[in-house]
Amino acid sequence: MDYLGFLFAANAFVWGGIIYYVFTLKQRNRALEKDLELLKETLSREG
Amino acid sequence: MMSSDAVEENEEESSILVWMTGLAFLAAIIAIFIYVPTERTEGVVQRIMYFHIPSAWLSFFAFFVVFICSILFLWKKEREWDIYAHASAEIGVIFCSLVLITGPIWARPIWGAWWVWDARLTSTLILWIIYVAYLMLRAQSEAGSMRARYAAVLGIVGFLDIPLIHFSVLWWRAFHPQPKVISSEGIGKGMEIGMLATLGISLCAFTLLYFLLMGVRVRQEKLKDEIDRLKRETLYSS
Amino acid sequence: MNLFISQVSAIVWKDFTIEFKTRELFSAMFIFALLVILIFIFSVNLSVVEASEVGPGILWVAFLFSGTIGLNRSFALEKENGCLMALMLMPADRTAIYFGKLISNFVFLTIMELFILPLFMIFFNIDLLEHLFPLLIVIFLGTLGFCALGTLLSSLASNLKTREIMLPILLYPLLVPIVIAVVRMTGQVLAGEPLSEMMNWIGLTASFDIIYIGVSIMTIDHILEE
Amino acid sequence: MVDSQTSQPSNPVIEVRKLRKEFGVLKALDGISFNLERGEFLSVFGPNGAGKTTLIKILSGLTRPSSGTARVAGFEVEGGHPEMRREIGVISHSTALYGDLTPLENLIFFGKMYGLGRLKELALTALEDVGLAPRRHDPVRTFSRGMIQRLSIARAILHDPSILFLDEPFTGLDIQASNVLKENLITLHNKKRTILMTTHDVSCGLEMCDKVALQVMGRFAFFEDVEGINKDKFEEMYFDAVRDKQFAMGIRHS
Repeated sequence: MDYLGFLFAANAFVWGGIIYYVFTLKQRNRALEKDLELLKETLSREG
Repeated sequence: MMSSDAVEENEEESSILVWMTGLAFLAAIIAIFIYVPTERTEGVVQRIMYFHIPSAWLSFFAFFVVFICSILFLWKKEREWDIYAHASAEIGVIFCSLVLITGPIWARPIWGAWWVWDARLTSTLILWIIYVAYLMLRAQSEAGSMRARYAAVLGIVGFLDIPLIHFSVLWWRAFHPQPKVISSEGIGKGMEIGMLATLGISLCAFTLLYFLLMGVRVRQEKLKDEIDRLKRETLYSS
Repeated sequence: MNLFISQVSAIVWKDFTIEFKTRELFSAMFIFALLVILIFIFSVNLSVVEASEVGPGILWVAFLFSGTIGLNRSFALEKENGCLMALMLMPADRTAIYFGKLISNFVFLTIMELFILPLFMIFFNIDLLEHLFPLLIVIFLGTLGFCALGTLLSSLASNLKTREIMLPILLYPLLVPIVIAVVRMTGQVLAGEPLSEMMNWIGLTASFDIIYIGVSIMTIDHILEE
Repeated sequence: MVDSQTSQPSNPVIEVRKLRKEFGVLKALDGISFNLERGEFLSVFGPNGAGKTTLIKILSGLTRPSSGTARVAGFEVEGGHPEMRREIGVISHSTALYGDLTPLENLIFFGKMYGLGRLKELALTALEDVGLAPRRHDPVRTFSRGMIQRLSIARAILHDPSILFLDEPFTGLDIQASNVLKENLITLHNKKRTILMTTHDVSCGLEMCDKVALQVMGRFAFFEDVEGINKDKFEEMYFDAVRDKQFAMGIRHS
């Protein structure tokens, strides 16, 4: 029972890793959507 | 290109997938931390295995997908397969990293050392390097058919190396057997039914997560393509 | 078929003619291999460690490192003035280009290895002559595997901006099976074991050679495409 | 080498139908169609990035088209049939010569790759033709740019191709070298070789050719016989195309 620290560390890495990856995906998605909005705006202004 | 209907349908599908993945992970967490009994010899640390093994399975599966998509790409030359291979390699490397991190954390209390040059560990490490190199190759070259072709060749070459690496590392170590080492097969043998069920749930949850992440990643790449296309068309054709 | 062979030999002839004129590659590879061996000797205390235990590993590390120099040079030469494109315009199967480069890489590396072996014998006080024949078979199999995969990957890396960095990064992890196998076999051969004792390693190395020559034949078309 | 004209299965020699080359978002060619009869000389003008090089790469079998077909000398270019490659010679701005070898060795090597016989004589005559015979034993890297380009022409026509592709051959040449190239081209044209050349140089390109094309954004904006083309008007049109392109690039990068 004295190895709880290891269990905790492993969990932290797994969840931290997955959440971080999902977070970066979200970030990238947001940047792309922003880009798209901007593009559409320019398009409608020109067209 | 995707029509708006297809996008909506995709979103509906993916929201179902999100819920399923979430529920599966909830079930897995309950099973791992509450339901499953603590293993007698290894103690509480053994619970790491319920993440470790699914992550390993997931990364191998992801690399296999890279292999298949690489072959399909070279055959059909469709950008679609290139996107799948790229997304799968990225996810595979993420989970392979998790395997390499959780492994030593488990090994330290059980084997008494962070790292042992055991066959399985060694081959996982080499695998990780191969696919990191794959992603580096992609990052090094500019978007286009060259990048896709080179990556596909590496995806094929890398996967074919796995059995060779496996045997070479296995025989390499067989000459200096380490009495302390318990291969992960050894753990599986004496498993109770409850442990097996927990592992099963966890495997399901991770597999669902893979498909969820793939979906997101692939859609992202396609969106990027779409934006680039729009940029080109609007800015060049005036 | 006749044309195929004459094309392969034309490429080999061309590589050798250039090498005889410049002598750039061979001397660089040889000196580099020698340096690698020296540095390892300085980093390992030979009075504590048995020379025959570390020797095979050091020998192969030297071979692989200097072989990488050769590989890098091999396709850089073709890229220099756009020669590779001219080769691709020839009425030649792309595999002829691959085999031509494979053979010249292989022969360069083998000659370099044969020059290193006597020095290795002297530095490490290991008697190679006793086991020369099995040793040559091991060297042949290992060098062939290294060149089979190395030629494929150097043709690929030659189009990248950072080809000198990327080639080893792509190549070395994939070479792990062959490195382990040849080092093990060399050690066993030098300890006097017959080749029949290590059939599993020979099988592994041979399958590596066959798999990667096969994969190269199938994929070289996709790499040598503009 | 057999006379390549007799083995010609059909006219036209170059037949391009709706040729496209794209990958993901990159669109190099956007539906090009044209025919070229035997012995015709086509000059393709166009700003940088119009896809001229891609066109030549596809026609010479170096790159696969995404869709559409192209037949060169009666062979489908996709897959790069060896017999087709025998019929074509390519001259681009890269010299494709080994600097450490002598001109003679270079020509012999490339001749061997084509499976030519009586190589030494052939190579010597070729060197005579471009006036490099006296220096046949010096390494190529000691040559001047003009000499290298002349040697590169000799290499490209060593196997007596019936079709020639030239990708901006005049870039970086001095007057003397470009005169030699021009003379060579005129001779080849008189010998009824089919020639496709991309260039920036309007006067030089219009002077020699039979047909003119203007390629913009992966399309042929213009494809006509050279007769009846007013040089000044064409020049104006060409510069407009270049300016539009630069304008678009400016927006993209700002």
